[in-house]
Amino acid sequence: MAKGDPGGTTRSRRPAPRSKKGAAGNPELVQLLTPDGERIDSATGPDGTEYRVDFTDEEYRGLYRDLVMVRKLDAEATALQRQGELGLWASLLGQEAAQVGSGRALRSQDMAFPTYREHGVLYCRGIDPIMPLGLFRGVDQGGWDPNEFKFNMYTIVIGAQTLHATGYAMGITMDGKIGTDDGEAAIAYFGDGATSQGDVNEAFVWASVFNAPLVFFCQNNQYAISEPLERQTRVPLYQRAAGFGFPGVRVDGNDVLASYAVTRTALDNSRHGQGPSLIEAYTYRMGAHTTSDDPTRYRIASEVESWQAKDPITRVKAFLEKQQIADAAFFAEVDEQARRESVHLRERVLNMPNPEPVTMFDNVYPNGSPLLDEQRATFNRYMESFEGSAH
Amino acid sequence: MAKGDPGGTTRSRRPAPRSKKGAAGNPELVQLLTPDGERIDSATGPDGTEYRVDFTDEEYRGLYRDLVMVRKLDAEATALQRQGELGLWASLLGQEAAQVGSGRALRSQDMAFPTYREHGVLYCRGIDPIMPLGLFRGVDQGGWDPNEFKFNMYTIVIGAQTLHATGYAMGITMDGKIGTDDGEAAIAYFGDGATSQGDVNEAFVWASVFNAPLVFFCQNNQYAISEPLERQTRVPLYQRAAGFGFPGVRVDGNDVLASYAVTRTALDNSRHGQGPSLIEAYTYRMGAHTTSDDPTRYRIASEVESWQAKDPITRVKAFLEKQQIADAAFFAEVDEQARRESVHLRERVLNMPNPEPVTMFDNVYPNGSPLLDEQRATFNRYMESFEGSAH
Amino acid sequence: MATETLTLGKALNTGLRRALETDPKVIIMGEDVGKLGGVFRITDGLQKDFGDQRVIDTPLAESGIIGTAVGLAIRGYRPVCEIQFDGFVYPAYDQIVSQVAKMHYRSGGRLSIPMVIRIPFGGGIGAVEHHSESPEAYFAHTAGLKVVTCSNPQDAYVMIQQAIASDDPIVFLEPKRRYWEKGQVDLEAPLSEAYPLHSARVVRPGTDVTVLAYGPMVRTCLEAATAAAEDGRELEVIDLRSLSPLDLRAAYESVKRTGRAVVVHEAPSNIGLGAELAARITEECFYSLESPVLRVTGFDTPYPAARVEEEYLPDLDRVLDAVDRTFGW
Amino acid sequence: MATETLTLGKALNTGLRRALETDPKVIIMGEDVGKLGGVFRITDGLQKDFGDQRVIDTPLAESGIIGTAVGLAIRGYRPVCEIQFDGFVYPAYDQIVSQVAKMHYRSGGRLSIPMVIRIPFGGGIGAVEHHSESPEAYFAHTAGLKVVTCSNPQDAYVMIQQAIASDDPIVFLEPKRRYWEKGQVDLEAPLSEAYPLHSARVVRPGTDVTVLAYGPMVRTCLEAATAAAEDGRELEVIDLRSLSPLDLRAAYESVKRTGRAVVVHEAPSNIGLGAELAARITEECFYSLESPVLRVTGFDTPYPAARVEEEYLPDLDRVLDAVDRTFGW
Ligand SMILES: Cc1ncc(C[n+]2csc(CCOP(=O)(O)OP(=O)(O)O)c2C)c(N)n1
Ligand SMILES: Cc1ncc(C[n+]2csc(CCOP(=O)(O)OP(=O)(O)O)c2C)c(N)n1
Ligand SMILES: [Mg+2]
Ligand SMILES: [Mg+2]
Repeated sequence: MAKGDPGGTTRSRRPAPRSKKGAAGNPELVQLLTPDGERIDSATGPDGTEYRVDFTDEEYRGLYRDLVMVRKLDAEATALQRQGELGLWASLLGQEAAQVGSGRALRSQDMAFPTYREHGVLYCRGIDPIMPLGLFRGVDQGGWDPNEFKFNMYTIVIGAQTLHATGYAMGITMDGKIGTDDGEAAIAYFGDGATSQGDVNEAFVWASVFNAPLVFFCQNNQYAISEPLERQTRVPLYQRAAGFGFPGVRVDGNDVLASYAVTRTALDNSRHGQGPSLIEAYTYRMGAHTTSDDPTRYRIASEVESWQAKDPITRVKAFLEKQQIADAAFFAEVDEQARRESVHLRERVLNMPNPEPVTMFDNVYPNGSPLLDEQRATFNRYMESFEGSAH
Repeated sequence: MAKGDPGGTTRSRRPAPRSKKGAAGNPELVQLLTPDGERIDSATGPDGTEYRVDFTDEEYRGLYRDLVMVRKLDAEATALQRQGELGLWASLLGQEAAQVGSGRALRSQDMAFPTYREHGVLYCRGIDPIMPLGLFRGVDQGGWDPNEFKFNMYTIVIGAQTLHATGYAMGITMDGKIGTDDGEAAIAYFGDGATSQGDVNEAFVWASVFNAPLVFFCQNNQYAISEPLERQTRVPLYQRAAGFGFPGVRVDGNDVLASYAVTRTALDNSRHGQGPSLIEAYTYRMGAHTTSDDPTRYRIASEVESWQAKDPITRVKAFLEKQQIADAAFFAEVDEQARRESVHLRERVLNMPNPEPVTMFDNVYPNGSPLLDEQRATFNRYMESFEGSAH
Repeated sequence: MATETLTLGKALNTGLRRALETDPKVIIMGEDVGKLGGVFRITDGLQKDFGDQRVIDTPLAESGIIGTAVGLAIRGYRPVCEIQFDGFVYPAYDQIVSQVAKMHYRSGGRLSIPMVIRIPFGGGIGAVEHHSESPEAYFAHTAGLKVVTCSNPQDAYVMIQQAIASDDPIVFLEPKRRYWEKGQVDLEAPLSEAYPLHSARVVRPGTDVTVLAYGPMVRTCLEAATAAAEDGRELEVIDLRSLSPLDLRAAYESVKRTGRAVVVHEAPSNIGLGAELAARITEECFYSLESPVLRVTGFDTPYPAARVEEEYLPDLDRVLDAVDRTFGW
Repeated sequence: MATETLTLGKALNTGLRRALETDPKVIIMGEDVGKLGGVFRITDGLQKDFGDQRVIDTPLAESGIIGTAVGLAIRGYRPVCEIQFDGFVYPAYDQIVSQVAKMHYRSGGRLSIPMVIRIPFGGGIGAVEHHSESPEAYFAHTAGLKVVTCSNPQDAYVMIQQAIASDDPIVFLEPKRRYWEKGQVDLEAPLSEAYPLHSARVVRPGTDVTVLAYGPMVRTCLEAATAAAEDGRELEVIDLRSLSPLDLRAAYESVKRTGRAVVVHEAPSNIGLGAELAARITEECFYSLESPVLRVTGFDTPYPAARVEEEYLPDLDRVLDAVDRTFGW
């Protein structure tokens, strides 16, 4: 699927098979595609909102392609880290559906504020997937232009970006860019652990008070490094929103359709002036927190296995097969594309040049600083003193 | 009323006159005494909890005495500030019932964490009311022993004390001091403005996760300096609690009986192991934020007048009169006591000695520091150099 | 030159007004900056005239103020954030040092955060705790931030506008005890021709000792210089104005002439600005110094109760005492 | 003396274990300190052996960690708080500087906060942003806090116990890139007879130049001293250990002999520890100095991308270069 608006076209659509009724679903968890690949026609959120999607076959296939691509590129990054080519990698394994679903739900004018794990959203925004690898390789601190792609820099300090997103969204209102279909919205990504940070709760306050066009998208992957959800809350996270005065909904974060539907609705509500909302995408971090982490110290294999049965990609594949939206040739072609792009990614990473040391003095201030000019000059003289020496 | 536990004795009690049924009351605002001095038998909170009080006549009179005393002493402090004897004063005018009600609801083993405005709670804890005047006069930064009186130091940095209270309450649990009638609980005071601070929301997270025996007591006096409540929230503050996983209740903060009942119940729940809760005492700051403030810049006289009709003392007096619990002699005697004690307060403030300048080097570290020893010595030599000089 | 007599506070207010007029992207945000005009009235009347979309009363949360201002800056605004008192900036410290200070660097220069963080700072007004602090070292030590302070109405008026016009994130420290002091302000001179924001200025020439100060201590040092002159000693007083980056060209030149230097600030001594000034001046003027650079500062205690702040804060006598000591070395 | 070979990380772990055994009021709290044993495994095995009431995995909120620890301290506990990385301490900055640092003072000595805040600090491990910072000046400038750091396993083992036993609030900086370095540790010697926590130590005597360092840079300076010795120059290396209060007795004595001093740290230069050391040494040893005190530090930029950190951080060559310059002055 190209960057664009799935669900926004008028081509012939496949109505969702009526295998399950949404009304029968769990209002505590919006789901449109079961782990077995059964489509649910529509699902109702806790406040009565009806969620549904209306995709063409091509769009369904596009979502599948996205999911496979981001998983494969992510796996390649993990491999590169193992081989010493990256300093660290924070894998999205298991969270592809939450990221692709929400990422594709963004309209081109919407602005996203990621953490350090939103490689899937980044991909949906049309950014070259090599970009975050520069940060994790240590050659830069983020390589894309946030304004060009409407995707801010990665933020590692937990929760800080939620306030940036809130301010940005306040700016949308101040610019008068809400109230129509062309209106803008912002989305702030964060994890379950982040909900404990003061900044995130302050963002809730501000977004509410200023009725900011902002979607808080919390990927509850059940862990903050080693700490299980119970260290952050004793009630479902989506319920946090009500006490701040805006709606919250929990979606099956392993269901790309539901993640899309819920995010699209929330963003559209925001752009039309209905203010903020919170989405809790209920998912699971299948891998380690980062490549530095050892999850066997704090969680048991059976838990991981139980979530394997809810894999976000398997269910889409099962659905596409059952509904004959895609055939073996298609799946093979997608795999082949993923393989090709990951090989290409690897080659490019291996060829990433190290920065010139002296560039560390650049971009400290837009207007520069005499202190840095002096330090840069001294540094250059010092480095030159080694030239031609055995050093 | 002496420091102690009203409502905990077995003397003959006056059943509440059945003039109004609580069930008919507003579940969004727990009230046991109307502005006209009508007693409501019992009131129901949003979660169905029944609140009632069961006081002897003496106890009713005691609460009245407390209210009059704290208002009078507060007025004296304001007057002292106007005359230049204090640098600043943060008046509790209008919030007497919330403070006396909650302050008397504390059992002797409970620990309170105030802001800078809880002179009424301080009074109920048996602390000499001159104590906070030292801070506002600038002769010290708080004069009482927090552990002796189970009343922590005043905290000016908005919200910070809510985390201290949470940690303290965690310590209660770790000490095994919950689960019985002798159990301990803590109470954290803060304002409506404070609810926007990250720290307060982090305290909510922690108290919930650790099921801390802690009552969050928010005096919503409608303003944070000049900012009205709408700058902090668009839903009632007590509703914030549910999203963190514990109950919240809004009480008429100008009703000393309801404030007592709600706080007593919440503290007792905590001491019995039922974890934290949030009380929003709905009240009004009748005066300026502090003596430095000019409220005419941001609020209209009619608003203040409408709240005057809900005065926390007038209604108790009306009730005592109507029910013939107290007579004119009693009211005169209380006024006289208040007058006497405020004159006494004034005299003592005027005689408060300034600290010796060199004491500023004391108590920086429990174990001292050579750097400070050096600075102290230098300072002493420097001061001595002026002795006998015209300086 | 059409000058007017303004207090330092009114000069800031007028400078802010001018900035709001000049650039529609400039916004003011903070606690009580609206109807109240701020607790020191520095934003008095601005919300009335520019509306509550340009002068925004915020929720009571400093991290929120700075964090949302970062987002507004990314959106293209130029936020001027008021922190109510020095002692209340710390809840925003993470946003300031990890986000505001680093955004330009982290983004490889793609993002700028043209933010001004206004903080009334320093003591001497008889306030309760947390209302008299001098946190400048915490910011000036942080790469990516610039830090300035003004000592008189004219500078206040010009520097606040320069800071707002600058694309660098700037912590703008306001000497709160000088808010009520009056001076002549030229309201007409074009900003483009003003004395540069990050340059120090010799505010009193002298020959015997170089005295470096900034913000509230400049006046104290000028008074000391007057007193010293009566005793026949000529102090050269330099107003640093920019605390990061420091502009020490005038200081070096001066110390090479005088051979003696005294640095004065309210903040505690240990690892304060004075240390940096002493270290750099010593390095640059090593062979000119007749005595080590001496520091006159607040002591290394928390800010004490108001009734002893006079003894805590550097004053004329302590400055003169240090001057004397440079001669006795 | 029964010594064992331990890594610095394991020495800290053993010291923490000893502290938990010694005093039932000691508790450990932080993110991932339980089952995971902390991201650097410094608390490895402690929750298993002391239970989750003594070794507490906390919600992900640094202000919450420090703020609740203040309350626990008021309740009589002795909290040892782990901050996961240097760059994540700032959300707790308000609680640290306004509450932890001031509580004893504000309460007129009635309350003490015997808290230890452990922070792995410094660079050199190829990490991503926010994981390599040196925030010591932010704390050492703050009256009411003490700040210490260790440079070797023996000190790590002893100092962490001393810090926990002290009633002062102490920021304990752990040189993360030295966690895996091994050394002999005497596990038996009684704490009461140990070298005092707040004293500096000469770790290599020398006659020509005094080199002051702490934490991760001590080893760098010792290596420089070895290299210099080959060229016939004897560096005296002092491990400061305590960054607040500073213990400069040995430094003064040394500089009066050598006439030259070089200060080394990873943190940026501007208003860093080096400035304070230069200022004080100059004041105390004015007539002994043959050259100004020189600083070898990180540059005044945000911590750069990992692939250039080697050039950012002081290394043997830069130390030797500064040593040379003290002779060329
Ligand atoms: C302020 C801050 N504290 C600590 C950390 C270290 N840290 C990095 S990721 C992480 C856990 C985050 O958990 P969560 O928010 O659930 O996101 P996830 O990694 O699971 O996607 C922690 C503690 C940090 N980056 N920032
Ligand atoms: C962190 C912090 N920021 C700002 C202030 C300045 N300030 C003092 S009181 C106050 C308003 C507090 O409002 P609220 O919490 O409603 O309490 P109230 O004064 O109404 O009792 C403000 C902004 C402060 N003390 N601390
Ligand atoms: Mg998580
Ligand atoms: Mg209020």
